[in-house]
Amino acid sequence: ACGGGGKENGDGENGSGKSDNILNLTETQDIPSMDSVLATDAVSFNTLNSTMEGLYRMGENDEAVDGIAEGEPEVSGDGKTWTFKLRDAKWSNGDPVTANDFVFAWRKALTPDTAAEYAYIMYDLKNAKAVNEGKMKPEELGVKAIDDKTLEVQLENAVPYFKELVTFGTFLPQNEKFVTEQGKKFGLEADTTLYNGPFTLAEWKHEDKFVMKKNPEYWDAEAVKLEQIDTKIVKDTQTDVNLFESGDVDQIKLSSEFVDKYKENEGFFTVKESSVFFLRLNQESNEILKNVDARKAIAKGFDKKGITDVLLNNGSVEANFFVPEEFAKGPDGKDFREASGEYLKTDIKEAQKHWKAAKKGLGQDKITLELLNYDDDLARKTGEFIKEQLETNLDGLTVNIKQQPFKQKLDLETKMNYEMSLAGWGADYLDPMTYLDMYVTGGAHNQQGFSNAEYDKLIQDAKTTLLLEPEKRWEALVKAEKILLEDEAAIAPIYQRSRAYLKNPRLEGVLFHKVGADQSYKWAEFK
Amino acid sequence: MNVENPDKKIQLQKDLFQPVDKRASQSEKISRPSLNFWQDAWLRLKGNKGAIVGLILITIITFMAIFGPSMNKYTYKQQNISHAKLPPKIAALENVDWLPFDGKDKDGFDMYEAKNVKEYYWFGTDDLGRDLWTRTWYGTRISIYIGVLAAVIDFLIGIAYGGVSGFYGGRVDNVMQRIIEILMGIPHLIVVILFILVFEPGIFSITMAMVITGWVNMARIVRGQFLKLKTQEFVLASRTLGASGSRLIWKHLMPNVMGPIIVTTMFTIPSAIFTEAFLSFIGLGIRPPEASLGSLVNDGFKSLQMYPHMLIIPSVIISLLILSFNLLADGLRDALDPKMRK
Amino acid sequence: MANFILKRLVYMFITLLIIATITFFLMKLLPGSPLTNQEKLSPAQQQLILDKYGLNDPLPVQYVNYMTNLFKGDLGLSFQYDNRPVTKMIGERIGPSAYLGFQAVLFGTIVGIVLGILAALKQNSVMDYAATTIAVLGISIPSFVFAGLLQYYLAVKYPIFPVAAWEGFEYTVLPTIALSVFVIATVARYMRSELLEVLSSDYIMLARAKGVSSAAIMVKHALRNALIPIITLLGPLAVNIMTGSLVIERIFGIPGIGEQFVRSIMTNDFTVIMGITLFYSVLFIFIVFIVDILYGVIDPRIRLSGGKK
Amino acid sequence: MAEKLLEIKNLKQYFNEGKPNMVKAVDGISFDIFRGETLGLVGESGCGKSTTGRTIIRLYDATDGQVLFDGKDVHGKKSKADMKQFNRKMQMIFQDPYASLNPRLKVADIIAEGIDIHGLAKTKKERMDKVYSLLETVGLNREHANRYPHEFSGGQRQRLGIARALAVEPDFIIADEPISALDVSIQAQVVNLMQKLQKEKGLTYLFIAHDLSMVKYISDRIGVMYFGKLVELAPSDVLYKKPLHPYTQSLLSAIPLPDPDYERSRTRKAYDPAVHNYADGEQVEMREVAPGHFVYCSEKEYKQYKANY
Amino acid sequence: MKKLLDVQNLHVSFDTHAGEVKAVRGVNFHLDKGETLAIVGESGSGKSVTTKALMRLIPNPPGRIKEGKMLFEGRDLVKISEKEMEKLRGKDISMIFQDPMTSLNPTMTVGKQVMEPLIKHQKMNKEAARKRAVELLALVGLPNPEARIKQYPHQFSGGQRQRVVIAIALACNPKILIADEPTTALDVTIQAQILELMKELQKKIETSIIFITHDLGVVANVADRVAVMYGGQIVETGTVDEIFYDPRHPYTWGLLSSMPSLDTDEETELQAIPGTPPDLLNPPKGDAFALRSNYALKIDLEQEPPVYQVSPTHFVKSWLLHPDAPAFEPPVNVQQNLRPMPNNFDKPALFEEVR
Ligand SMILES: Nc1ncnc2c1ncn2[C@@H]1O[C@H](COP(=O)(O)OP(=O)(O)OP(=O)(O)O)[C@@H](O)[C@H]1O
Ligand SMILES: Nc1ncnc2c1ncn2[C@@H]1O[C@H](COP(=O)(O)OP(=O)(O)OP(=O)(O)O)[C@@H](O)[C@H]1O
Ligand SMILES: [Mg+2]
Ligand SMILES: [Mg+2]
Repeated sequence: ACGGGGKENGDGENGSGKSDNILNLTETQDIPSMDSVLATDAVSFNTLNSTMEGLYRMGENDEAVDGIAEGEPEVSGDGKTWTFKLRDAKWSNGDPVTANDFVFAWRKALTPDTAAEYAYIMYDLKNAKAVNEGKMKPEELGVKAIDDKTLEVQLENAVPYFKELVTFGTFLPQNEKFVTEQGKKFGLEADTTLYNGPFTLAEWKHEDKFVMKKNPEYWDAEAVKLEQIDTKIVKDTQTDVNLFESGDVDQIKLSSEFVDKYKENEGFFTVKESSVFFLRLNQESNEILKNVDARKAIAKGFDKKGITDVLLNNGSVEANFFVPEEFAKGPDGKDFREASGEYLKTDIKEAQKHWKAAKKGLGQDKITLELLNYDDDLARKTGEFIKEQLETNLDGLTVNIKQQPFKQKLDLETKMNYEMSLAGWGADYLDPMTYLDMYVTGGAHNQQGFSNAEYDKLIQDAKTTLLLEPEKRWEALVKAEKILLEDEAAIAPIYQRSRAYLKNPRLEGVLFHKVGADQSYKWAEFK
Repeated sequence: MNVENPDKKIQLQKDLFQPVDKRASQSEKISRPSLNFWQDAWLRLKGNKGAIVGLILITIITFMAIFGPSMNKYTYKQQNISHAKLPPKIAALENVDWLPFDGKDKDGFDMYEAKNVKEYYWFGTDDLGRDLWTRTWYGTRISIYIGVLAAVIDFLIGIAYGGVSGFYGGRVDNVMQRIIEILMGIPHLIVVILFILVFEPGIFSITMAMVITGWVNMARIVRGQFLKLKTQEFVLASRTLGASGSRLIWKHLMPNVMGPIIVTTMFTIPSAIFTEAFLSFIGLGIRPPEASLGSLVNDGFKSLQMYPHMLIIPSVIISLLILSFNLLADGLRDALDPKMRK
Repeated sequence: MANFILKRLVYMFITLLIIATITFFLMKLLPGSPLTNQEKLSPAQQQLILDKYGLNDPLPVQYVNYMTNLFKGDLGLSFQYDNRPVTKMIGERIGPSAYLGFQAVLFGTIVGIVLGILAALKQNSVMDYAATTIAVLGISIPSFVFAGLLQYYLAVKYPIFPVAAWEGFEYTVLPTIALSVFVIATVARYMRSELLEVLSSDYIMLARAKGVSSAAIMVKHALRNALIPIITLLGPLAVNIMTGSLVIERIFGIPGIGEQFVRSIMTNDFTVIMGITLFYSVLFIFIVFIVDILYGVIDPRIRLSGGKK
Repeated sequence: MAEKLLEIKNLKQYFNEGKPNMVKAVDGISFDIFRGETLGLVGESGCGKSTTGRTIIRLYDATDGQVLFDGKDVHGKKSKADMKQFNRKMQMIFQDPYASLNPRLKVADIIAEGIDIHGLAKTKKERMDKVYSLLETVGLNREHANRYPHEFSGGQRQRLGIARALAVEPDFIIADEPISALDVSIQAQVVNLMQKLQKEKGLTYLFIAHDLSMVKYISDRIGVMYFGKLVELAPSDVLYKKPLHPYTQSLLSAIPLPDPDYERSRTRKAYDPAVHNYADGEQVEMREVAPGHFVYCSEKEYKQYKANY
Repeated sequence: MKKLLDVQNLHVSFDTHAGEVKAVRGVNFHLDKGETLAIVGESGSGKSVTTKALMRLIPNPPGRIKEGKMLFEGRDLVKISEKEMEKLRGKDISMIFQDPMTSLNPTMTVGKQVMEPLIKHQKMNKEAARKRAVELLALVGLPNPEARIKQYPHQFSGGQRQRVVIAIALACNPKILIADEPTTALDVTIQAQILELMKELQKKIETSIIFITHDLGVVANVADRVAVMYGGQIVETGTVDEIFYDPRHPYTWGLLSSMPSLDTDEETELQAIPGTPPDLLNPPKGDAFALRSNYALKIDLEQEPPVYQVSPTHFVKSWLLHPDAPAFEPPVNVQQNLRPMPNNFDKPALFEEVR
C-alpha cells in the first residue's frame, strides 16, 4: 500500500490515539550529518530521504517516482542532455524550491573544498571529475537552471539509469541563502537544516534520539500518514530486541542469533539487499593466489549454504555470482541473473581437483594463507567457518585469520597488504556496472591486482559505445561477469545479504531499497 | 585476713625441696617451631577458608583447562554446522530433571531428537556446531594463560621500575614519578586499542597491551615498599657492613616486598582476564577460531535469550575463576601482611 | 598553601602538554585514514580530501597546528560527524556519562561503605561473609553479562524499569546499578579492611574506655579515619566511571562519551580521539588534585604540612 | 686510654637543607673517643643522638665537619676498597631489635653477611664455624643458626645484632639505644654481654641511650646532648656528682630510681633555656671547666662554673 | 579500709590459630580507695590484659574472660551488661594508654575528644563541656588551653598529648584510674613531669590508681602497693617498701638486681634474668618462673606454689617460703637494700590452699 491510494479516515484514528500515528524506530548510531552533500552513511541517507525531496525519489520496487521534478525528464537524442521540469514546492522556511537549489547543491558537492566523499557518484555529470579535482571551476559543471522551474543537466555519457541515480542523497537540493546563512553550522542541528520532504526533523538530541514530524508544507503531504517518527539510538542488538519486546519500538533489524526465536512471529520478514559478500583474492602480491587453480579451489571449496542457512539464518542466499539477484533488470525486463548463469558453486570434489593441480603447479604441499577480516560478529563467524571449511576440504592448507576493525581492514586492503579478505560490496546505482567496473585493470577498487584484457574491453564498451544499444551492453556485462568468476575466479563470492526484520504487524508501507537510502517511510502507516 | 591454720599445713616430701640445676640453657630454647616466613604464611593461609576455596577452585579449573579439551573427541575448532546450537547433554545426568544437562532447550524441547543427533555434547555446541566443552576449557586455558602472562610481565616491569625509583629515590624517583603521573593521565583504552591495532593481533599483543598500562600499579606498590624498607634498620645495618647496592636489593629489599608483589600479581590476573573479555566485547579479542573465556561469554551474550547455555557456562567459569583469584588474593594479603604477624 | 596550589597547577599544565603531545603522536600510529567512505573512493579522491584536512602535511606541521588551535580552545572538527566541533560533541556527550557516573559512584560508595561497615562490625559472622561475597561476586561477573541480565529480568521479563534510552530518572536506575557494582565491591572491600584496622587502633580503644557507645564510635571516630585511604581510591575510579563505560552505554542506549571514545578510535576520528583524551586527562589530573586537597580537609595531619604525606 | 680512636670536629648534619622544613639535627659538635673506652651519649628524644651516630658511620653524609677515625677522615673521598676497610673497623648496633634483622634471612646468613661481604671465610665450613663461634660468643647456641629472627625474643635478637657487628671484627661499635626497646629484665643480659665483649676484644663503644642509670653503669665518659648540640662532656661519675650545665642537672633529677625512699625525697629540676640569658654575639662553646669536664657555656658562665667547682 | 575493687581468680584467654593463649591465669588483687597500686612484670606477663579485662575491653573474638569476679563497689563487672559497662567506663573507671602518639584520634580536635566523656556521662551541653574541657587542660598543665582545644593531636608534642589523654581520663573524676604504661614512650624529663602531675591530680580528686609499668624506678616513685606479675599470675604483692626492701620472690629479686642503681659500679655484674618468658599457650606446670630461676626447687617443676603471707600486706607465691625449703640468699644487689619490715609475721603463713 502506497502512493495516493491511502485511506482518508486518518483523522478519525487520530482522535482515538495519537500514538497510532507515531512510528518508533531505532538506529545504531546518530545522524553524522544532515548536509546532503557530506552524508556518507545509512542513517544520514535514511533521514535525508524522509526529510528531503530530490528530483525523484525511490518508490516501490526501486522505481523512481516523482519528486520535485514533475513527470518524465526530457532526454536529448544522444542521451546526454536531460531537462527536468520542477513543480511548486516549498522549503520548510517557506522559500520555494527552485532549479538553482539543485545547481547550488551539486556544485557544492563537487567543489574540492567541500571534501564530499560521495562526490564520485556525480562523475557522470559533465566535467564533474575535473571540477572535483580542482581542474575546472564549479561553474563549468554540466548543470544549469534554465529558469526557476527548469533544470538542465549535461552528462559525460548517455547513462541509462540517470533518473534512478538522481534519487541518491547527494543529488538533493539545498537552499543557497539558508546554507550560506548557517555557514559551518548547516546540517548540524535540527534548526540549522532546511527541509522539503515528507517530514521535518523536529528534535535532534545527539546520540540519544531524533524526532521527525510530518511536514505540512510538503507538496505531497496528503500521502503521508504518519504524524511523527521517533528514532532512538541503540547500539546493542540485544537491547534492540528488548525494546521491541517491551513495545517501545515498532520495527527492528534482527541479528541472526534472534532469528530462530522470532522466525514464527507475525511481524517477521526478510529483505534482500544488494550487498554481495565475497573473498578478495590478492593476485598481485601473493604467489599462491596468482594460481588460478588455487583461486578456484578456494572459491568452490567451502559450504556456502551452511553460511546462509545456519550462520546467517536471515534469508541471505548463497552467491554463485557477483551481480546480485533481484537487482537489475535487463532491456527485456528480466533479472540480470536470469540472463547469466551460476558460477563457482560449492563443489568440494572439483575444489580438491583444482587444489591438487594448484599444489602441483606451485610445487608446494603445505600452504598457509591469511584471511583478513573485520571485527563485526557475523563477519567473524563467517571467517571462522570458511577457515575451518577450507582447511578441512583443501589438504595442506592453513588459513590464519587476521581480524581488524573496519577502517584498519580497509587500509590494509588499499595497501594490498593482505592475502585473502572477506569483503562486501553494495550498489551505488541500479546497474550491474556498479559491481563490474570494479575489476577493470588498475581500477580504484580492484585492490587485488586482477587484470584481464577482454574483461577490460567489455566493460569499456558497456560504458561508452554500447550505451545506446542496451541489449548488446547487457550481453557484454553478462560475459564480463563470466570471465571474472568462471574463467578467472578473481574473487570467491559467498552470499548475497538479506536482513531479517521484526515489525509491529500493524505497520505497513515501509519500503526497502537496494540503493541509496535503505528505507522510505513516506508511505508508512499503521493499519 | 587469713591466719595460718596448722591443720591445713601441707605435707610434702622433703626431697622435693632440693634445689635443681639451673636450666638456663634449656630456657634459651625457642618455643616456636622453626617456620620460615613462607611456611608461616602458608599456615595462616590455610586458616582462611575463602583462600582455600579459591585455591582449590583454581586448581580444579587449571586442571580442566589443561586436560578438559582432550577429554572428548572434538577439537576446539572442529565444526559441524548441522549440529549447531545444541544444548548441553551429559550421559549420566540427562535424566536428572533439575540439571540443565538433558539436551533440552529452554522450552523443554529435545534438540538432540529434533536434529537426530546421537552424540553427547556435554556443554552443548555453539552456532558453528563446535563442541562447547572443548572450547570452554580451551578458552579457560587461553584466559589463564593471558592472565598469567600479563601478571608475569607486569611483575617484571613493575618491579624493575618501582624498584629503581624507590631504591635510588631523590631526583631519579622524582622524574620517574612524573612519568607515571603522565601515563596515568592517558586513558588506558586508547593505548590498549592502539597496541592491538598496530601490532599483529594475537594473545601476545593483547597481553602486552594490558601490561603497558597495567604495570603502573605494581610499580607504585614496589616503590612505596622500597622507600619504606630502605630506611629500615636492617638495611642500614647491611650498609654499615659495606653491602653493595645489588646486595641490598636482592638480599634485603626484594624478599621483603615479595608479599605485596604477590598479592598485586594475584589481582592482576583477574583484571587481565576481564580486560580480554572487554576487548572481545568490542571485537578486538583473541583471534578466531581460538577462544578465550571472554570471547565465549561475548558470543554467548548475543544468544542469551535463545541459547542460554552458550552464555551461562563460560560466564560461570569466568566468574568462578575471577572469584577464586580474588579470594586467594585477599587471603594472601592477610597471610603475607607483616602487620598480622606476632 | 597558595604557593602549593600554584606549583601544582604549573605541574598539571606541563603534564597535560606532555600528554597531549604523546597522544597526538600515538594516534598517528593508528593504521588507516579517517575517511568514512574510503571503500568507495579512488585514491586520487582520497588524497584530495586528506589534503583539505591537512592530514597530508608532515607530522610536525600537523602537531604545531593542532597545538596552536588547542591553545585557542579549538579542538577541531570531527571527521566522522562531518563538521561537528569536537568541543560541542564532548559537551553533549559528557552530560549523561557524568550524570550516570556520579549517581553510580555516589550510590556505590554509600552501599559499599554500609556493606563494609556491616562486615567489619561483625567480623567472621554471617553478615561479614554475605557482604564479602557480594563484594567479590560484584567484581567476578563481566559487566556486560551483568547489565544484560539486569535488563532482561528487570525490564523485559518483569517490566519494572524501561529497557533503554535516556529520558528521565527511571531510565538511569538499571545502568546506575550495573555501573555501581564495581564501586560497591571495591569500596566495601577497602572499607572492611580499613575499618578493621582502625577499630583495632589505640584511639578507638581509648574512645571505648571513655564510655562512648559502639554506634558513636563508628560514626564519630572510625568512619572518618577509615575513609581517608578510600578517597584516594575513589578519585581515579570516579574519573573512569564518569567518563563513561562503553559497555553500559551500549546496552542501555545512553548517549555517553565512553561509546564515542571507542568509536572514534575505531574510525580514526583523530580530532575526537584527541579531544576526549585531553578531556579525560584534564579531568583525571584535576580530580587527583581535588583528592589531594580533600585529603587535607579530612585528615588534619596533612592539612598543615601543606602537601602529600 | 690516651690514644684517640675517633675525633669528631665540628660535625654538622642538616636535613632538608635549604627547604622550609630544614632540621639542624646535629649542629656543630666536637668530641674525641679514646681507644678502649665507652662514651655514653644521652639527651632527650629527637636531640640528634642517632643522627650523630649515623653520621659518624657515614650512613649520612655530613653537612659539615670532620670525623677522623684512626686519624683518617671518614667522610673524605674514598675508594671502594678503602670504604670496605672502614666498614670493617666501625660497626653499629641498632635500637629496634625487631626492625634491625631482615625477617626473610636465616640467622646464619644475617650474621655471616659481613663475612660474605668482606670475604673473611674461604670455605663454607669456615664461614659456618665463624657463625657458630659468634653465636656462642653472644650466648646463643649453634642450633639457632638455622632459624629466622622472628623466632627469637627481643633480647636474643639484640644479641644477634651484636653478633652481626662482631663478625667483621671491628674496633669501634656505635650502639644506638641498644637496650631501650628491651624489657628491664632483658636489658641486663645485653649490657653484660657488651661489657664482656669489650673486655675480651678491647672494643670501643659509643653508647647512645636515654636511660641514664644504665649509661652511667656502662660508660667511662658521658656526653649530654640538647637540640643538636653537645652541652656537657665528663667522666661518668663526675657528671653525676657535679653536673654543671642546667640541662644536665634537670636530666639527672628526672631519672626515677628503684628506691622508694630516694624517690620520696627527690626533687626535680626543670630546665629553661632562658636561664642562660646569653647576650648577642656572646661566644658560647665547649669549655673545659675541670680536666676532662667540658661544658657548653659562655665566658661568664665558665668563670662561674670554675669558681664553684 | 574499704575495698573499692576486688578481683578474684581472674582468668582471661585468647583463642588463636595456634590454640588457647592463657594470658591471665588466676589473678587476685584488690584496690583501696585513694591508693596507687603498681603492677610490674616483664613484657607479656599479662598486665595489660588484666586491666583491659577490668574495663571489659578485651577484644572478643579472640579474647574472653574465662572465669573470675571483678567486684567494683560490690558489683561484679564480669556479669553486667555492655550498656551498663558503657556507663561505667570513663565515669567510674577510666584508662590511660601507653602510647600518647596513637591514643588520640588524629582527625578529631583535641577539645572534642576531651568533651566526649563529659557530654556522655555528665550530660553537659556543648558549651559547658567546652568550658570544662578548657579547665581540665589547664589542670593538666597545658598552656593556652582555650586555643589548643581547636587543634588536632598532631599539633601536640608527645608529652602534651599524654597530658590530653590524662585530662580525658580524669574528665569525670573517676573512682579508678588505670594507667597502662603511661610514660614508657616518653623521655625521662617528660616522664617525671607526667608522674608528678598524676600524683598531684590524684590528691585533688581522690582517685585510686592502677599503674602499670615495667620500670621499677617509676614504681618506686608512684606506688603505695606493688603487684609483681609473671606469666599471667601475680607472684608477689606488698607495699612499695616491702617489695623494694624485703622482696621474697626470686623473680622480684631478678627484676631488682637487673637494674643498676647510680652507685652500682662497673665491676659488679648486673644480674640478668636468663631465658625467655613462658609460653602462655602451654604454661609450664608448677612454678612458671622455675625454668629461669637460680633458686628453683624440684617441686617447682611439678606443683604450682601456694601463696604465703609475709605480713598483713605482703603475699608471695613461691615454694621458697615453705618451711622445708632451703634458705636462699637473694642476689647481692638486692641484699644491699634489704631492711627489716616492722609488720612482718614471724614466719610466713600459708594463705592459699594448694590446688
Ligand atoms: N632523615 C631525616 N630527615 C629529616 N629529619 C630527620 C631525619 N632523621 C632525623 N631527623 C630529625 O633530626 C632530629 C634528630 O633526630 P635523631 O633521630 O638523631 O634524634 P635522637 O636523639 O636519636 O632521638 P631518639 O631518642 O628519639 O632516637 C629530629 O628532629 C628528627 O626529626
Ligand atoms: N589479642 C590478643 N590475641 C592473642 N594473644 C594476646 C592478645 N592480646 C594479648 N595477648 C597475649 O596475652 C599475653 C599478655 O599480654 P599483655 O598485653 O597483657 O602483656 P603486658 O604485660 O601488658 O606486656 P607489655 O609490658 O609488653 O605491655 C601475651 O602473651 C600476649 O601475647
Ligand atoms: Mg635515636
Ligand atoms: Mg601492656
